[in-house]
Amino acid sequence: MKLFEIVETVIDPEPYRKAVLHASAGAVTVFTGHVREWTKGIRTIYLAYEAYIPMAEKKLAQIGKEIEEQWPNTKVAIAHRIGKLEISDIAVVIAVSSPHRKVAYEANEYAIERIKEIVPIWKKEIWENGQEWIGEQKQKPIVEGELK
Amino acid sequence: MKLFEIVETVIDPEPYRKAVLHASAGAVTVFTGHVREWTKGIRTIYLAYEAYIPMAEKKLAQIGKEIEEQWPNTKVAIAHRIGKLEISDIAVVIAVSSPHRKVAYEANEYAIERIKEIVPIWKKEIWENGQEWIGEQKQKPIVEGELK
Amino acid sequence: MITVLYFAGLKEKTGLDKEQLIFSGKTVKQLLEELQRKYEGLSDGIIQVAINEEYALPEDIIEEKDIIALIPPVSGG
Amino acid sequence: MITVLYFAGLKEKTGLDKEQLIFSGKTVKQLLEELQRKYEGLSDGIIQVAINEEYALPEDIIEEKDIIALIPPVSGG
Repeated sequence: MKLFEIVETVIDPEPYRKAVLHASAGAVTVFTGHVREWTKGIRTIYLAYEAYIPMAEKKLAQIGKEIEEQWPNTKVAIAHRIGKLEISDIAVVIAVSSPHRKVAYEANEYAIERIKEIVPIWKKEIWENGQEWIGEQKQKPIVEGELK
Repeated sequence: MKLFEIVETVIDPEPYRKAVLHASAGAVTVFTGHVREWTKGIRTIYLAYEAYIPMAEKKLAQIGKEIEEQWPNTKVAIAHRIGKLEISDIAVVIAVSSPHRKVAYEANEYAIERIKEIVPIWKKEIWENGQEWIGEQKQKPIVEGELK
Repeated sequence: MITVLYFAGLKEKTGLDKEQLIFSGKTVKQLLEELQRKYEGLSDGIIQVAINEEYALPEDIIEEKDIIALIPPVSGG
Repeated sequence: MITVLYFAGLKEKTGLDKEQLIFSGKTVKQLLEELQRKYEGLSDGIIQVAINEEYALPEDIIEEKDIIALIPPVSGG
Protein backbone atom coordinates (compact mmCIF):
# COMPACT_ATOMS: atom_id res chain seq x y z
CA MET A 1 0.00 0.00 0.00
CA LYS A 2 0.97 3.63 -0.58
CA LEU A 3 0.40 6.41 1.98
CA PHE A 4 -1.64 8.36 -0.59
CA GLU A 5 -3.55 6.26 -3.04
CA ILE A 6 -6.58 5.70 -5.21
CA VAL A 7 -7.86 2.13 -4.88
CA GLU A 8 -10.46 0.10 -6.74
CA THR A 9 -11.24 -2.43 -4.01
CA VAL A 10 -12.73 -2.47 -0.49
CA ILE A 11 -10.89 -0.17 1.94
CA ASP A 12 -9.72 -1.63 5.25
CA PRO A 13 -8.89 1.36 7.53
CA GLU A 14 -6.46 -0.48 9.84
CA PRO A 15 -3.35 -0.46 7.57
CA TYR A 16 -3.68 3.33 7.24
CA ARG A 17 -3.94 3.78 11.01
CA LYS A 18 -0.89 1.60 11.52
CA ALA A 19 1.05 3.42 8.80
CA VAL A 20 0.86 6.74 10.68
CA LEU A 21 1.70 5.34 14.11
CA HIS A 22 5.10 6.11 15.68
CA ALA A 23 6.59 6.30 19.17
CA SER A 24 5.63 9.94 19.79
CA ALA A 25 2.10 9.62 18.41
CA GLY A 26 -0.30 9.94 21.33
CA ALA A 27 -3.42 10.31 19.23
CA VAL A 28 -4.64 8.92 15.92
CA THR A 29 -7.86 9.92 14.18
CA VAL A 30 -9.18 7.72 11.40
CA PHE A 31 -12.01 9.25 9.39
CA THR A 32 -14.02 7.09 7.04
CA GLY A 33 -16.53 8.54 4.61
CA HIS A 34 -19.35 6.10 3.80
CA VAL A 35 -22.04 5.89 1.15
CA ARG A 36 -25.25 7.12 2.77
CA GLU A 37 -28.61 5.69 1.74
CA TRP A 38 -30.51 8.97 2.07
CA THR A 39 -29.35 12.45 1.00
CA LYS A 40 -31.83 15.31 1.31
CA GLY A 41 -34.76 12.94 1.06
CA ILE A 42 -33.48 11.12 -2.03
CA ARG A 43 -32.62 7.45 -1.82
CA THR A 44 -29.26 6.47 -3.25
CA ILE A 45 -29.00 3.03 -4.88
CA TYR A 46 -25.25 3.18 -5.37
CA LEU A 47 -22.45 5.60 -6.17
CA ALA A 48 -19.88 5.60 -8.94
CA TYR A 49 -16.59 7.38 -8.31
CA GLU A 50 -14.12 8.32 -11.02
CA ALA A 51 -10.66 9.88 -10.61
CA TYR A 52 -7.83 11.31 -12.63
CA ILE A 53 -5.69 8.77 -10.82
CA PRO A 54 -2.10 10.05 -11.09
CA MET A 55 -3.09 13.65 -10.36
CA ALA A 56 -5.44 12.60 -7.55
CA GLU A 57 -2.64 10.69 -5.81
CA LYS A 58 -0.34 13.70 -6.19
CA LYS A 59 -2.98 15.98 -4.68
CA LEU A 60 -3.60 13.59 -1.77
CA ALA A 61 0.15 13.61 -1.10
CA GLN A 62 0.13 17.41 -1.32
CA ILE A 63 -2.58 17.54 1.38
CA GLY A 64 -0.45 15.26 3.56
CA LYS A 65 2.52 17.57 3.07
CA GLU A 66 0.43 20.65 3.89
CA ILE A 67 -0.64 19.02 7.15
CA GLU A 68 2.81 17.82 8.14
CA GLU A 69 4.15 21.34 7.56
CA GLN A 70 1.31 23.12 9.36
CA TRP A 71 1.16 20.80 12.40
CA PRO A 72 4.59 19.51 13.54
CA ASN A 73 5.06 15.81 14.24
CA THR A 74 1.88 14.75 12.47
CA LYS A 75 1.82 11.91 9.96
CA VAL A 76 -0.89 11.37 7.35
CA ALA A 77 -2.21 8.59 5.10
CA ILE A 78 -5.19 8.89 2.75
CA ALA A 79 -6.92 6.50 0.38
CA HIS A 80 -9.92 7.08 -1.87
CA ARG A 81 -11.81 4.30 -3.58
CA ILE A 82 -13.23 4.58 -7.10
CA GLY A 83 -15.69 2.47 -9.10
CA LYS A 84 -19.10 1.31 -7.94
CA LEU A 85 -19.80 1.66 -4.19
CA GLU A 86 -22.79 0.29 -2.31
CA ILE A 87 -24.53 1.71 0.79
CA SER A 88 -22.15 1.85 3.81
CA ASP A 89 -19.05 1.14 1.71
CA ILE A 90 -16.02 3.27 2.61
CA ALA A 91 -15.28 5.86 -0.08
CA VAL A 92 -12.39 7.56 1.69
CA VAL A 93 -10.14 6.91 4.70
CA ILE A 94 -7.98 9.58 6.32
CA ALA A 95 -5.55 8.65 9.10
CA VAL A 96 -3.69 11.36 11.04
CA SER A 97 -1.36 10.83 13.98
CA SER A 98 -0.16 13.56 16.30
CA PRO A 99 1.53 13.81 19.69
CA HIS A 100 -1.64 15.42 21.08
CA ARG A 101 -5.30 14.81 20.39
CA LYS A 102 -6.53 18.29 19.45
CA VAL A 103 -4.32 18.46 16.37
CA ALA A 104 -5.29 14.93 15.31
CA TYR A 105 -8.94 16.04 15.00
CA GLU A 106 -8.19 19.43 13.46
CA ALA A 107 -5.72 18.15 10.86
CA ASN A 108 -7.99 15.26 9.87
CA GLU A 109 -10.92 17.63 9.27
CA TYR A 110 -8.61 19.87 7.26
CA ALA A 111 -7.74 16.88 5.05
CA ILE A 112 -11.35 16.05 4.13
CA GLU A 113 -12.11 19.71 3.38
CA ARG A 114 -9.06 19.91 1.10
CA ILE A 115 -10.00 16.66 -0.65
CA LYS A 116 -13.34 18.22 -1.52
CA GLU A 117 -11.55 21.27 -2.92
CA ILE A 118 -8.56 20.10 -4.92
CA VAL A 119 -8.49 16.35 -5.57
CA PRO A 120 -9.74 15.37 -9.05
CA ILE A 121 -12.31 12.77 -8.01
CA TRP A 122 -15.95 12.81 -9.10
CA LYS A 123 -19.01 11.18 -7.64
CA LYS A 124 -22.06 10.11 -9.59
CA GLU A 125 -25.17 9.39 -7.54
CA ILE A 126 -27.50 6.76 -8.92
CA TRP A 127 -31.03 7.03 -7.52
CA GLU A 128 -34.16 5.00 -8.15
CA ASN A 129 -35.26 7.43 -10.87
CA GLY A 130 -32.13 9.07 -12.19
CA GLN A 131 -28.48 9.85 -11.82
CA GLU A 132 -26.20 12.86 -11.64
CA TRP A 133 -22.54 13.82 -11.40
CA ILE A 134 -22.20 15.78 -8.17
CA GLY A 135 -20.26 19.05 -8.04
CA GLU A 136 -20.02 20.49 -4.56
CA GLN A 137 -19.30 23.99 -5.88
CA LYS A 138 -16.43 24.11 -3.43
CA GLN A 139 -13.71 24.83 -5.94
CA LYS A 140 -12.02 28.11 -5.29
CA PRO A 141 -10.08 30.28 -7.71
CA ILE A 142 -6.63 28.80 -8.27
CA VAL A 143 -4.04 30.40 -6.05
CA GLU A 144 -0.32 30.71 -6.56
CA GLY A 145 0.69 27.87 -4.22
CA GLU A 146 -1.26 25.32 -6.21
CA LEU A 147 0.44 25.95 -9.50
CA LYS A 148 3.04 23.66 -10.96
CA MET B 1 -18.12 -6.93 22.83
CA LYS B 2 -20.12 -4.19 24.52
CA LEU B 3 -20.57 -0.67 23.08
CA PHE B 4 -19.08 0.81 26.25
CA GLU B 5 -16.49 -1.30 27.95
CA ILE B 6 -13.32 -1.61 29.96
CA VAL B 7 -11.05 -4.29 28.55
CA GLU B 8 -7.85 -5.93 29.73
CA THR B 9 -6.50 -7.05 26.36
CA VAL B 10 -5.26 -5.46 23.13
CA ILE B 11 -7.83 -3.14 21.51
CA ASP B 12 -8.69 -3.69 17.84
CA PRO B 13 -10.51 -0.52 16.64
CA GLU B 14 -12.38 -2.13 13.73
CA PRO B 15 -15.23 -3.79 15.70
CA TYR B 16 -16.06 -0.43 17.30
CA ARG B 17 -16.15 1.32 13.92
CA LYS B 18 -18.40 -1.39 12.56
CA ALA B 19 -20.66 -1.25 15.61
CA VAL B 20 -21.58 2.40 14.96
CA LEU B 21 -22.14 2.04 11.23
CA HIS B 22 -25.68 2.22 9.80
CA ALA B 23 -27.34 3.10 6.51
CA SER B 24 -27.58 6.84 7.22
CA ALA B 25 -24.04 7.16 8.61
CA GLY B 26 -22.03 9.15 6.07
CA ALA B 27 -19.05 9.73 8.34
CA VAL B 28 -17.30 7.75 11.06
CA THR B 29 -14.44 9.04 13.20
CA VAL B 30 -12.37 6.56 15.15
CA PHE B 31 -10.05 8.10 17.70
CA THR B 32 -7.33 5.99 19.30
CA GLY B 33 -5.23 7.23 22.21
CA HIS B 34 -1.80 5.63 22.30
CA VAL B 35 0.98 5.38 24.86
CA ARG B 36 3.58 7.98 23.94
CA GLU B 37 7.26 7.41 24.60
CA TRP B 38 8.05 11.03 25.51
CA THR B 39 5.94 13.42 27.60
CA LYS B 40 7.42 16.83 28.39
CA GLY B 41 10.96 15.51 27.99
CA ILE B 42 10.44 12.47 30.23
CA ARG B 43 10.73 9.01 28.74
CA THR B 44 7.93 6.61 29.58
CA ILE B 45 8.82 2.91 29.94
CA TYR B 46 5.24 1.76 30.25
CA LEU B 47 1.86 2.80 31.67
CA ALA B 48 -0.42 1.09 34.14
CA TYR B 49 -4.12 1.89 33.97
CA GLU B 50 -6.62 1.08 36.69
CA ALA B 51 -10.39 1.56 36.65
CA TYR B 52 -13.40 1.31 38.89
CA ILE B 53 -14.77 -1.00 36.23
CA PRO B 54 -18.57 -1.04 36.74
CA MET B 55 -18.76 2.71 37.32
CA ALA B 56 -16.35 3.43 34.45
CA GLU B 57 -18.53 1.45 32.02
CA LYS B 58 -21.61 3.32 33.27
CA LYS B 59 -19.87 6.66 32.73
CA LEU B 60 -18.73 5.70 29.23
CA ALA B 61 -22.33 4.80 28.41
CA GLN B 62 -23.46 8.13 29.89
CA ILE B 63 -21.07 9.97 27.54
CA GLY B 64 -22.52 8.00 24.62
CA LYS B 65 -26.01 9.00 25.71
CA GLU B 66 -25.01 12.66 26.06
CA ILE B 67 -23.67 12.62 22.49
CA GLU B 68 -26.66 10.83 20.98
CA GLU B 69 -28.97 13.37 22.64
CA GLN B 70 -26.92 16.42 21.69
CA TRP B 71 -26.23 15.40 18.06
CA PRO B 72 -29.18 13.62 16.35
CA ASN B 73 -28.52 10.38 14.44
CA THR B 74 -25.08 9.83 15.93
CA LYS B 75 -24.04 6.46 17.33
CA VAL B 76 -21.15 5.93 19.75
CA ALA B 77 -18.93 3.09 21.01
CA ILE B 78 -16.05 3.49 23.47
CA ALA B 79 -13.55 1.08 25.00
CA HIS B 80 -10.75 1.75 27.47
CA ARG B 81 -8.00 -0.71 28.24
CA ILE B 82 -6.54 -1.22 31.72
CA GLY B 83 -3.46 -3.02 33.02
CA LYS B 84 0.08 -2.65 31.74
CA LEU B 85 0.44 -0.87 28.37
CA GLU B 86 3.60 -0.53 26.30
CA ILE B 87 4.64 2.30 23.94
CA SER B 88 2.17 2.70 21.01
CA ASP B 89 -0.47 0.42 22.60
CA ILE B 90 -4.03 1.70 22.30
CA ALA B 91 -5.38 2.90 25.66
CA VAL B 92 -8.74 4.13 24.41
CA VAL B 93 -10.85 3.87 21.26
CA ILE B 94 -13.81 6.15 20.49
CA ALA B 95 -15.99 5.51 17.43
CA VAL B 96 -18.67 8.01 16.42
CA SER B 97 -20.89 7.83 13.35
CA SER B 98 -22.99 10.67 12.01
CA PRO B 99 -24.86 11.51 8.81
CA HIS B 100 -22.38 14.39 8.23
CA ARG B 101 -18.68 14.72 8.88
CA LYS B 102 -18.53 17.87 10.99
CA VAL B 103 -20.51 16.32 13.82
CA ALA B 104 -18.46 13.12 13.69
CA TYR B 105 -15.32 15.10 14.54
CA GLU B 106 -16.97 17.37 17.09
CA ALA B 107 -18.78 14.63 18.99
CA ASN B 108 -15.70 12.41 19.06
CA GLU B 109 -13.60 15.19 20.57
CA TYR B 110 -16.36 15.82 23.10
CA ALA B 111 -16.15 12.16 24.12
CA ILE B 112 -12.43 12.20 24.89
CA GLU B 113 -12.78 15.43 26.88
CA ARG B 114 -15.61 13.93 28.94
CA ILE B 115 -13.63 10.72 29.54
CA LYS B 116 -10.88 12.84 31.07
CA GLU B 117 -13.44 14.57 33.30
CA ILE B 118 -15.81 11.95 34.62
CA VAL B 119 -14.69 8.36 33.97
CA PRO B 120 -13.02 6.70 36.99
CA ILE B 121 -9.84 5.50 35.27
CA TRP B 122 -6.34 6.27 36.48
CA LYS B 123 -3.01 6.25 34.73
CA LYS B 124 0.33 5.57 36.37
CA GLU B 125 3.39 6.55 34.36
CA ILE B 126 6.47 4.44 34.91
CA TRP B 127 9.67 6.22 33.87
CA GLU B 128 13.30 5.15 33.93
CA ASN B 129 13.78 6.74 37.35
CA GLY B 130 10.38 6.82 39.01
CA GLN B 131 6.64 6.53 38.72
CA GLU B 132 3.54 8.60 39.45
CA TRP B 133 -0.23 8.43 39.34
CA ILE B 134 -1.35 11.15 36.94
CA GLY B 135 -4.19 13.52 37.80
CA GLU B 136 -5.06 15.88 35.01
CA GLN B 137 -6.71 18.39 37.35
CA LYS B 138 -9.63 18.44 34.94
CA GLN B 139 -12.30 17.40 37.40
CA LYS B 140 -14.97 20.01 37.75
CA PRO B 141 -17.35 20.56 40.66
CA ILE B 142 -20.10 17.98 40.52
CA VAL B 143 -23.19 19.35 38.81
CA GLU B 144 -26.77 18.32 39.21
CA GLY B 145 -27.02 16.25 36.01
CA GLU B 146 -24.31 13.91 37.13
CA LEU B 147 -25.92 12.87 40.39
CA LYS B 148 -27.61 9.56 40.88
CA MET C 1 -21.73 -2.04 57.39
CA ILE C 2 -20.63 -0.12 54.30
CA THR C 3 -17.88 -0.98 51.82
CA VAL C 4 -15.23 1.62 50.98
CA LEU C 5 -13.16 1.20 47.81
CA TYR C 6 -9.76 2.79 47.24
CA PHE C 7 -8.19 3.37 43.84
CA ALA C 8 -4.86 4.44 42.34
CA GLY C 9 -2.79 6.60 44.73
CA LEU C 10 -5.36 6.19 47.52
CA LYS C 11 -4.86 2.45 47.44
CA GLU C 12 -1.16 3.00 48.05
CA LYS C 13 -1.80 5.55 50.84
CA THR C 14 -4.23 3.32 52.74
CA GLY C 15 -2.53 0.02 51.87
CA LEU C 16 -6.01 -1.31 51.05
CA ASP C 17 -8.14 -1.76 47.98
CA LYS C 18 -11.27 -1.97 50.10
CA GLU C 19 -12.54 -2.22 53.65
CA GLN C 20 -15.81 -2.62 55.50
CA LEU C 21 -16.84 -0.01 58.05
CA ILE C 22 -19.70 0.53 60.44
CA PHE C 23 -20.96 3.87 59.17
CA SER C 24 -24.47 4.83 58.12
CA GLY C 25 -26.97 7.65 58.44
CA LYS C 26 -24.16 10.17 58.19
CA THR C 27 -22.88 12.28 55.29
CA VAL C 28 -20.19 11.80 52.68
CA LYS C 29 -18.36 14.75 54.25
CA GLN C 30 -18.38 13.07 57.66
CA LEU C 31 -17.03 9.83 56.18
CA LEU C 32 -14.21 11.67 54.44
CA GLU C 33 -13.30 13.44 57.69
CA GLU C 34 -13.24 10.13 59.53
CA LEU C 35 -11.05 8.48 56.89
CA GLN C 36 -8.70 11.46 56.78
CA ARG C 37 -8.10 11.08 60.53
CA LYS C 38 -7.45 7.37 60.01
CA TYR C 39 -5.10 7.62 57.00
CA GLU C 40 -2.39 10.23 56.84
CA GLY C 41 -2.06 11.98 53.48
CA LEU C 42 -5.51 10.92 52.32
CA SER C 43 -6.60 14.56 52.11
CA ASP C 44 -3.93 15.51 49.58
CA GLY C 45 -5.56 16.60 46.36
CA ILE C 46 -9.21 16.56 45.41
CA ILE C 47 -11.12 13.43 46.27
CA GLN C 48 -14.56 12.79 44.85
CA VAL C 49 -16.88 10.21 46.30
CA ALA C 50 -19.23 7.84 44.54
CA ILE C 51 -22.13 6.08 46.25
CA ASN C 52 -23.14 2.89 44.44
CA GLU C 53 -21.31 3.90 41.26
CA GLU C 54 -22.64 7.45 40.99
CA TYR C 55 -20.93 10.68 42.02
CA ALA C 56 -22.24 12.02 45.35
CA LEU C 57 -22.29 15.44 47.00
CA PRO C 58 -20.65 16.11 50.40
CA GLU C 59 -24.06 16.39 52.09
CA ASP C 60 -25.48 13.14 50.67
CA ILE C 61 -26.39 10.58 53.35
CA ILE C 62 -24.66 7.20 53.31
CA GLU C 63 -26.98 4.26 53.94
CA GLU C 64 -26.36 0.78 55.31
CA LYS C 65 -24.84 -1.55 52.64
CA ASP C 66 -23.81 1.32 50.38
CA ILE C 67 -20.68 0.86 48.31
CA ILE C 68 -18.57 3.98 48.61
CA ALA C 69 -15.70 4.71 46.22
CA LEU C 70 -13.04 7.33 46.96
CA ILE C 71 -12.09 8.75 43.57
CA PRO C 72 -8.83 10.65 43.12
CA PRO C 73 -8.47 12.91 40.06
CA VAL C 74 -9.16 10.74 37.03
CA SER C 75 -6.62 10.43 34.21
CA GLY C 76 -8.05 8.09 31.61
CA GLY C 77 -7.73 8.52 27.87
CA MET D 1 0.20 16.97 -30.61
CA ILE D 2 -1.28 17.37 -27.17
CA THR D 3 -3.52 14.94 -25.30
CA VAL D 4 -6.77 16.18 -23.78
CA LEU D 5 -8.46 14.12 -21.05
CA TYR D 6 -12.16 14.32 -20.19
CA PHE D 7 -13.68 13.22 -16.88
CA ALA D 8 -17.10 12.67 -15.29
CA GLY D 9 -19.82 14.76 -16.94
CA LEU D 10 -17.40 16.13 -19.56
CA LYS D 11 -16.74 12.59 -20.76
CA GLU D 12 -20.46 12.18 -21.34
CA LYS D 13 -20.76 15.58 -23.08
CA THR D 14 -17.87 14.94 -25.48
CA GLY D 15 -18.43 11.22 -25.85
CA LEU D 16 -14.66 10.79 -25.35
CA ASP D 17 -12.34 10.01 -22.47
CA LYS D 18 -9.41 11.48 -24.38
CA GLU D 19 -8.33 12.82 -27.72
CA GLN D 20 -5.18 14.09 -29.42
CA LEU D 21 -5.11 17.56 -30.91
CA ILE D 22 -2.70 19.73 -32.82
CA PHE D 23 -2.42 22.66 -30.43
CA SER D 24 0.66 24.21 -28.91
CA GLY D 25 2.19 27.59 -28.11
CA LYS D 26 -1.27 28.90 -27.20
CA THR D 27 -2.97 29.45 -23.86
CA VAL D 28 -5.25 27.33 -21.72
CA LYS D 29 -7.95 29.93 -22.31
CA GLN D 30 -7.60 29.58 -26.08
CA LEU D 31 -7.83 25.78 -25.83
CA LEU D 32 -10.99 25.99 -23.74
CA GLU D 33 -12.55 28.38 -26.25
CA GLU D 34 -11.70 26.04 -29.11
CA LEU D 35 -13.15 23.02 -27.30
CA GLN D 36 -16.28 24.91 -26.34
CA ARG D 37 -16.93 25.65 -30.00
CA LYS D 38 -16.39 21.96 -30.80
CA TYR D 39 -18.56 20.46 -28.03
CA GLU D 40 -21.92 21.90 -27.18
CA GLY D 41 -22.59 22.24 -23.43
CA LEU D 42 -18.94 21.97 -22.49
CA SER D 43 -19.02 25.48 -21.06
CA ASP D 44 -21.71 24.66 -18.48
CA GLY D 45 -20.29 25.07 -15.00
CA ILE D 46 -16.77 25.83 -13.91
CA ILE D 47 -14.04 23.89 -15.63
CA GLN D 48 -10.51 23.88 -14.34
CA VAL D 49 -7.59 22.77 -16.42
CA ALA D 50 -4.54 20.77 -15.43
CA ILE D 51 -1.35 20.65 -17.45
CA ASN D 52 0.70 17.51 -16.77
CA GLU D 53 -1.20 16.79 -13.52
CA GLU D 54 -1.01 20.28 -11.99
CA TYR D 55 -3.67 22.98 -12.00
CA ALA D 56 -3.00 25.68 -14.59
CA LEU D 57 -4.05 29.30 -15.03
CA PRO D 58 -5.99 30.55 -18.09
CA GLU D 59 -2.93 32.39 -19.38
CA ASP D 60 -0.50 29.45 -19.07
CA ILE D 61 1.00 28.32 -22.38
CA ILE D 62 0.38 24.78 -23.58
CA GLU D 63 3.45 23.07 -25.02
CA GLU D 64 3.86 20.23 -27.49
CA LYS D 65 3.26 16.79 -25.85
CA ASP D 66 1.49 18.28 -22.80
CA ILE D 67 -1.24 16.24 -21.20
CA ILE D 68 -4.21 18.49 -20.57
CA ALA D 69 -7.05 17.47 -18.24
CA LEU D 70 -10.40 19.23 -18.21
CA ILE D 71 -11.56 19.09 -14.61
CA PRO D 72 -15.21 19.68 -13.74
CA PRO D 73 -16.07 20.59 -10.12
CA VAL D 74 -14.62 17.82 -7.95
CA SER D 75 -16.80 15.83 -5.55
CA GLY D 76 -14.61 13.31 -3.77
CA GLY D 77 -14.90 12.34 -0.11
